[in-house]
Amino acid sequence: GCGSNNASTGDTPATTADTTAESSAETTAAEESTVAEEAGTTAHGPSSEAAPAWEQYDERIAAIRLETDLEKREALMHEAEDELMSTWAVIPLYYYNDVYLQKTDVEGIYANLFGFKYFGFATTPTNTLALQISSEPNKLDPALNSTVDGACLAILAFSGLFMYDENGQLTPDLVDTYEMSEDGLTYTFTMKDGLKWSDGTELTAKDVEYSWQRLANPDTGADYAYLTTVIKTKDDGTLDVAASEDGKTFTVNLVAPCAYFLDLCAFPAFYPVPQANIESAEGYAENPGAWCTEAGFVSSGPMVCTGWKHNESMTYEKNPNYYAADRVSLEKIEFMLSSDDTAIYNAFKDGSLQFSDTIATDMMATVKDTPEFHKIPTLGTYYCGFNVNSDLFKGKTIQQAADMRKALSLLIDRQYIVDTIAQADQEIANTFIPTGMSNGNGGEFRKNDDAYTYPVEDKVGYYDPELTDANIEEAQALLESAGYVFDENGMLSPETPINMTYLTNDSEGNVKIGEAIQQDLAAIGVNVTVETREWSVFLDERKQGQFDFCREGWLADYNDPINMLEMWETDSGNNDMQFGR
Amino acid sequence: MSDNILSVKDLRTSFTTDNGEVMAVNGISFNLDKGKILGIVGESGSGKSVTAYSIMRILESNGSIKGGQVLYKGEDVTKFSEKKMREFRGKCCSIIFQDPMTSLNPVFTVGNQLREAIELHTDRKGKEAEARAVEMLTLVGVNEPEKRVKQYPYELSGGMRQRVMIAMALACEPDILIADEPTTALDVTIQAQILELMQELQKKLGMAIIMVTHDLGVIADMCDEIIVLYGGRVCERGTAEDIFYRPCHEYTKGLLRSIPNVDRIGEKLIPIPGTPINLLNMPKGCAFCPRCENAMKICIEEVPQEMQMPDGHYASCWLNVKAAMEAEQGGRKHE
Amino acid sequence: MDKVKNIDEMPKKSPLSLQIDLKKFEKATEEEKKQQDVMSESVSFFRDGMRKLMRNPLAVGSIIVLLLIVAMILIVPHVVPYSYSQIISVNGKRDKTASNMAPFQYSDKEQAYIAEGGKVFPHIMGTDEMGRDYFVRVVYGTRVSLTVGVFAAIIVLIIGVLYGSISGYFGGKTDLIMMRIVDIIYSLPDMLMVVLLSVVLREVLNVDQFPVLQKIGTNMISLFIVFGLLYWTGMARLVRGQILTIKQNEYVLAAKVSGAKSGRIIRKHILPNCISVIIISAALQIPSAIFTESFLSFIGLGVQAPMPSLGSLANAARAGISVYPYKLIFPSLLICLITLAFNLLGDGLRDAFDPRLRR
Amino acid sequence: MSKEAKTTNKSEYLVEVKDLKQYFPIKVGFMKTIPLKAVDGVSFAIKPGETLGMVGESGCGKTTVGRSLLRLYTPTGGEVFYNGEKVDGSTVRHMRKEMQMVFQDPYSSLNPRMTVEDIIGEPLDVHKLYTSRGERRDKIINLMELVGLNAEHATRYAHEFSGGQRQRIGIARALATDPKFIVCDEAVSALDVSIQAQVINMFEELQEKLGVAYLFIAHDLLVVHHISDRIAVMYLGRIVEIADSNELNENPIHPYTQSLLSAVPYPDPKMARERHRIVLEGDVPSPLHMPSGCAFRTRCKYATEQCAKECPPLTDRGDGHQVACWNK
Amino acid sequence: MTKYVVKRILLAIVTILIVCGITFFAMNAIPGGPFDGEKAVSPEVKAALEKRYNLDKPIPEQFVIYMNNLLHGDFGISTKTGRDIKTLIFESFRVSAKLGGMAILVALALGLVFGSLAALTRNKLPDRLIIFFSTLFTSLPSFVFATMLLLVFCVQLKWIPVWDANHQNYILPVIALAAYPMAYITRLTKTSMLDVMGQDYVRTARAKGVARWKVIFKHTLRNALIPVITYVGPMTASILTGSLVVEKIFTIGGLGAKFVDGITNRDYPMIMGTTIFLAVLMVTMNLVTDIVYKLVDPRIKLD
Ligand SMILES: Nc1ncnc2c1ncn2[C@@H]1O[C@H](COP(=O)(O)OP(=O)(O)OP(=O)(O)O)[C@@H](O)[C@H]1O
Ligand SMILES: Nc1ncnc2c1ncn2[C@@H]1O[C@H](COP(=O)(O)OP(=O)(O)OP(=O)(O)O)[C@@H](O)[C@H]1O
Ligand SMILES: [Mg+2]
Ligand SMILES: [Mg+2]
Repeated sequence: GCGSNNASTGDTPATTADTTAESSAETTAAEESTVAEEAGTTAHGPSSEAAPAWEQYDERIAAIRLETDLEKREALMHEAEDELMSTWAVIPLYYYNDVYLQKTDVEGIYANLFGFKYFGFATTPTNTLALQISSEPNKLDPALNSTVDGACLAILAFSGLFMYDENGQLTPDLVDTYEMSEDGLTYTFTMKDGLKWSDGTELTAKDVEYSWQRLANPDTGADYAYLTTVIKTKDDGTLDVAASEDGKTFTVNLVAPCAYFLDLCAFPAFYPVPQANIESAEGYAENPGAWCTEAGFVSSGPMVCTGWKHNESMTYEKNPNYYAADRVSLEKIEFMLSSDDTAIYNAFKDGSLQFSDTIATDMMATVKDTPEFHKIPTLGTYYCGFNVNSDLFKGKTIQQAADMRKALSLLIDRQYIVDTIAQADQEIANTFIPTGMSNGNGGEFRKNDDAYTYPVEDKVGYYDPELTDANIEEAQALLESAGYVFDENGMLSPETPINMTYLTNDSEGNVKIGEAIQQDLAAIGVNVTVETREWSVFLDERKQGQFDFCREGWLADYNDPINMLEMWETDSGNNDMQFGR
Repeated sequence: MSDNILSVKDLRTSFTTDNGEVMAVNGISFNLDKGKILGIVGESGSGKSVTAYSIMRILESNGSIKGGQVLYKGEDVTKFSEKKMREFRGKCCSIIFQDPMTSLNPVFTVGNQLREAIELHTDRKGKEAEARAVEMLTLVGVNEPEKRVKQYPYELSGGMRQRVMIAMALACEPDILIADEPTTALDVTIQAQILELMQELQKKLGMAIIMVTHDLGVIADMCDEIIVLYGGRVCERGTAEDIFYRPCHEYTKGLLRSIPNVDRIGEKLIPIPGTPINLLNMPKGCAFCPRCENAMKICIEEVPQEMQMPDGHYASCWLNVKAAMEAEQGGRKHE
Repeated sequence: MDKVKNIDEMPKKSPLSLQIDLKKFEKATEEEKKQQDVMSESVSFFRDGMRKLMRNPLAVGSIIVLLLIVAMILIVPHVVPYSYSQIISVNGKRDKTASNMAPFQYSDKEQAYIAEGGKVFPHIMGTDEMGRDYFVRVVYGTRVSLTVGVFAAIIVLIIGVLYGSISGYFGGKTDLIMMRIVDIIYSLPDMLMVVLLSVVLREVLNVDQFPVLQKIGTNMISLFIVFGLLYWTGMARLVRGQILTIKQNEYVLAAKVSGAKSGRIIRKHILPNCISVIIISAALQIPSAIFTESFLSFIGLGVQAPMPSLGSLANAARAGISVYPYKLIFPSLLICLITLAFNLLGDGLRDAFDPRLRR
Repeated sequence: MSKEAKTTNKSEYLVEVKDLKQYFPIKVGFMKTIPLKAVDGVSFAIKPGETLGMVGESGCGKTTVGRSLLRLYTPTGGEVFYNGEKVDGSTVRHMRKEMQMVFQDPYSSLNPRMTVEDIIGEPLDVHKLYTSRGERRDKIINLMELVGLNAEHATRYAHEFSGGQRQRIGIARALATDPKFIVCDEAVSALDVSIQAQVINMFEELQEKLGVAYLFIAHDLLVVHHISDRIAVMYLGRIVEIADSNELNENPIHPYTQSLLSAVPYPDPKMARERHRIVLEGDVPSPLHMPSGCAFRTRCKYATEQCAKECPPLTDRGDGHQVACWNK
Repeated sequence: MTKYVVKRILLAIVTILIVCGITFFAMNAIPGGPFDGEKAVSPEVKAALEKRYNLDKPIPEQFVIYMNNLLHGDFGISTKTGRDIKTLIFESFRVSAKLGGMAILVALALGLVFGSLAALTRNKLPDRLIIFFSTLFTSLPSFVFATMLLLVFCVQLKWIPVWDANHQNYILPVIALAAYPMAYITRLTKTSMLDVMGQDYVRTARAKGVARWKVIFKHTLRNALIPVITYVGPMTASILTGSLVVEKIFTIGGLGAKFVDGITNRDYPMIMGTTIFLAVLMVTMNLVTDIVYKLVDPRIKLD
């Protein structure tokens, strides 16, 4: 077939003075750090000459953690993001949002910024609700769960100290009132009166204490145990939290003031769980989550799980012992545990379902304009990333490597990806910290203000996310500056080819995005091979850095930029781009 | 002719095959009298079995009777309904097959298969049928019949199985027993046992037997009447003496010459030259003429008609016509 | 009714005989007799089989369908000006309106372009969700699926025949042990092995050195090998069984009496006599490999994107079935046609060539 | 003939079989086998150009004798001499040229995928008996003509021939290496009477022309009698009687031979009716569970206690007429 | 017979042990582990988890521990869901077996009937139709077929709801599951029926005057069953273990998906549990097949 040489032809104009200046400045900075590095022996020096130095970033994150001045903290976080983005190793594509289908006679389902849905307060004409979340949840134990679907189920069956209301605002849940100390380091919660577990036993602050300690204990094996690091620890390694003798109040001591601490209190991992039931469950010794692997476990939320046909369906019924049972009108919820798009869509269409969490992309165009379609923003970014140690950058300077990455980033048609692949009208991204993320000081992080303006001011980000001719020209210029030669058609000359792999897992949408990027880069003659991998293999290879370019995505765990910045620390388990390694 | 129990008239049976229509039986006629043994001989593929199967109407699905009649006590079997046919089979006419190894169903006990035949055609059911089965096995000389009925065919020897077949065929005392090469697959000593048994039973029960075989020895031993087949047609028919001592068809003559004979030890056999006939490639005239030493031009052109010989047996050979004509001419000349 | 004629009556009753030309009663010459006895024209086993095959309308139909499909996958990529991974662009600009078009539909931009006098090759099967020409994708998918099928069958054939013939010919303890190994492989979870092999092979195979292999892609090569390594057991059993029966034939004994060695016996007597059965079952292996590939696509382990296979196309189209049924219908139809054709052809070959069915 | 005269210890016999034993291990149950004594101590000898007939009931070991003789099985015991030379693993390949076999089934003994030319040419190929393709072809045509086949049939496949013709092909194959000895294992049993006569005649003609010796195995006594110079009668793995063909016919001694002869259906109605059949009771016992002593005693009306105790040896009753029986 | 069964079971145990070994080392050889996720788990937690599942020990030792536990009937706990593998497998097997059992019955019954019918009407219209359609059935990938069933009967005709929490409808899954084996059995039955119909003993039965239908059902079918049994044995094993495709499309919690899930999640205990279960089932079915053989055909000697 004929090639896709639709790239802009014509000569590439010289790079603007701006970029040159900027890049030279960066170069010097980089050189400095290289020198510094050579002087002292650091444990994690960049293994590749082209990889950016990373000690400074690690230091910044450490500083952010301890910074008590929230404004300064915000500034530091912007600096960190600047540094991250200046490497051009992280290429944001779009900000996540969440879409679902809901019958028009169903009301009262709402979600928070993390995509956790509150089904408990829904109203339907029949007081029953049939809904679909993706297949079998792994764990219903709020502490052990690590999936969004699991969180929805935890929210339904359990209550936390706080919760979100339908406007997305934090409101007390089990807590009646709370107090924060002046220095912001100590919180004291007073529990509501007459709280009960679903089996009728009393729920007190002691349960909360037990649950938090349980979450933090590595032996529990909770994925979210790390969230407790904001809390001080006692000498024996346990958390510095305490319940009063009467079980009325609960005190927490923090390491540093934490703007999102109450968010954590609304996070399912911190929900109280019934100690007696947990410890009496068969197999508790080997398996702390054994107590809720079947229906009928004790909980504290609006509804209790009464039926669980594994991989088929779950049934939740109203919890009469819920403190706000009068606010719950639903009698019963039935979950379809399916992941088959065809079955789900048709079940929704024929009325077997009133709510469906999954919409196949092929159906998007059809359902988008119906009143049943709902779209909510979530805190997360779909991005892809370069392995900074990849052979792709062999022989380049740090700056040239960054330029190359920037060029490739500029070539991606993000709007096309959103329009034809993701299809849920996501906002295309030009920052790593997504829109809607708080700045840890009551405001929104992604905003130009007096303290900080993004490099591309009018687009509030690091580049123009739209694919424009200017972008393409700039990309070519950048590549030329990195030593690449173009022919008269604006195509990369065969003498200086770029051949790289794009690593993705084998789910359809991700592969398609890979294909779109492949096409985008092919426009100037960059040769991308899309490598699909089975999920676990993908994770493993990505973690090991066995890729040039790969698919990534991050949904925030809590509403603070640090959640997305600390992952790039050299030692972080999520540092897939291999910074500093 | 009141003794006549079965008469076959101009029977024609053909098979449709991949390579065209095969006329396996092409106008066969004969009569069978009560209590007589009729032998059918002929080489492999001459249509002996097909004749037998046509009488019983148990041809394979690609075969059908194209013409002629099979008269059983005056009634035309070829026109029987399926139900009447079932009555006919087993009750009026039974058959024993060549290979006792494969003719019994391997997955049912001997008793089961015997009982099935008995229950189908008599009023004996259950225990009674079982008793009859044992009785029949005793009759055919099977030792320990009570034990045998519980055995599977594969547990019996060949001779034993053939006895079971005979017992099964005779269980409902049919008027006619067709034996399609009943001893070919058996050893000489066992063959003798079976032939002895059949003769004995025939005398005892008085049924008519059609003995199909290619072994002239067996024929000579057993049969009153003989018909000789070649290429789906009758060459010659008559009594055993007629056929063996006064053969009037070139094929019969050749056949008799080609068997080793104790009296002619040391002499060369005189084989019939050529290869057996290919039914797909039938000659226009006499089927035997390509192998016939004395074939005449007319043999190539025309199918010979059956003709009664002076001693009363029948043969279909142009040579006989020629001889008759010559005799007549000679007679005329003499006149 | 009785046609019997009394010899005495005969000359009188049959006026014919009077007219009989006495010349006819002369002895016939050998030549005249010979003319009667012509042997039918010589047919080799192969030609006889082919003749039978050609008389089987289903088999002939299948051959025609397969030939057409092969012609299609060879010709179409040269005729249609789109490539399987190319997103349709008009005037050098990517055409975002061109996604999910019905067969023979043109996008707005294309219509405008046509109005300006430009020429656009029609989208015979429409376009996919990314705005790629679906016809070309289906054609490439067919190419991939067929290749997978054929190569898998060949690999299975080679391993199975080697293993089965060794086991069957030598018999005894060798046979016993080799068949136990087959049992074990048969009981291994093939899914696990597929994942394992495809990962391991990717590391082991260094495709970069072979441009041809690189074009096929590691996933595809590992697919072949996976099929080869997992599904040969059936073939090995079949070959072994065949050889065990053929070994019983007297012609093998005759060759031994002649002094032939094992190698010659296998080559000249055993293999030629089971080769047709083996080839038939290899032909039937093709659809099953295509099936397995499509199943692997279903669970997401198929060929490398953006290279399509029929299975991955069909699987991807399932979600949108109510809106874009054609996206499922085209690849499914092709899978169906190919497997149906191979199955019917295999049946036909079996009827025509399998000596066991000869009557 | 003269070429073969180089053997050192010349013997009057072409083939000599001494106490041949062939046991097959039969699996019974788990890991246990018992020997099936298919041939249990058979001795005989064949002179050049002679025909030894061998008869016996199915399963008595006739085929096994023929095959162990040609070393298609490794014999359990006993020796075979060819021209006075012992046939064993090392000499067998050479012997293969001299000793050949014709099989019973004309259908399964010819490879359906080979042309007649290749089938007959196989022994030539194996023993490299030609120097050029032309010579090979000439030899094949000669052989075909020798057995009365049309040379133009050389390129045809076996399945296109009738049974008799196929058997001729088999014989031509056996003759390809100019053997001096041919085992004919039921070589005519599957053929029609008229064709059988053709083939028997051919065997006789070939013997006259080429001087081959035959071990002629068959169950049809008439045929065996016709073709053989001497006849051996086997019963359950042993020879019970061996004598000149006419002598055996006229003066059978062993009760088994007697009944065998009397049971032969004789193609003459008068004689058949006059004759008295000696019908044996029962079946041949299974070779796995052989009766003690004389194997025939279970069906023998002369059986005595001695028969159960001891197996009778083959004893000469004059003129080379050997019988294994205590009572006769 | 008992001796035979004991011998076979011993052999089976050896086979399964080897399969266990291969699987164990194979699954550990694949990249990725059970506690890897999109987001990395903190090292302490990961260490604790690995300790809990003995993953911190060298692989051969892990294998010994696993086999030892297995001997005590302990299949371990799923690393993904924390559920007991034994309950999990048996629970899903109940579902799969119910579904599969029905499918096998349907496939067998219809396959035998259609196959016999085709054999009886050889080369006539019914035969041609049956053979064509059964070939067609074997020519559609199961996921396409199942999707089409869903679309036609649930969406177009609306006879059955796509999903109902309380009344799992088994009709469509059974059809989807039975289609392929049914078509296969049909074709197999036809060939084997034709084969048997040409046998001498069938002619004997007809000559006895046995009615046509009785000839077919008593004398022919039972003998014709033998090759069918060879196929049905292993097929039963594979159907009883569930089909991923059908379970996924019709939302059924069977065993079929478990294995694939186990692999994708690197849920080692699950992989081992399902592998052993499948192998045992396979071996059992082979044994059962052989015994059924013996029942159907008394000639067959078991050893
Ligand atoms: N089902 C069939 N389909 C086609 N041809 C058949 C069929 N059955 C028999 N024939 C043909 O009919 C001819 C006569 O067969 P038949 O079985 O009657 O021979 P026969 O005289 O019994 O021979 P044999 O001595 O070998 O039993 C043969 O040429 C045979 O090929
Ligand atoms: N390869 C073998 N393995 C085991 N047993 C065998 C083998 N060959 C022959 N036998 C057994 O040895 C005995 C003699 O067989 P053989 O074939 O020599 O008999 P035969 O006299 O040729 O019989 P037939 O007249 O049926 O050909 C039989 O019981 C047979 O079952
Ligand atoms: Mg016959
Ligand atoms: Mg034999």
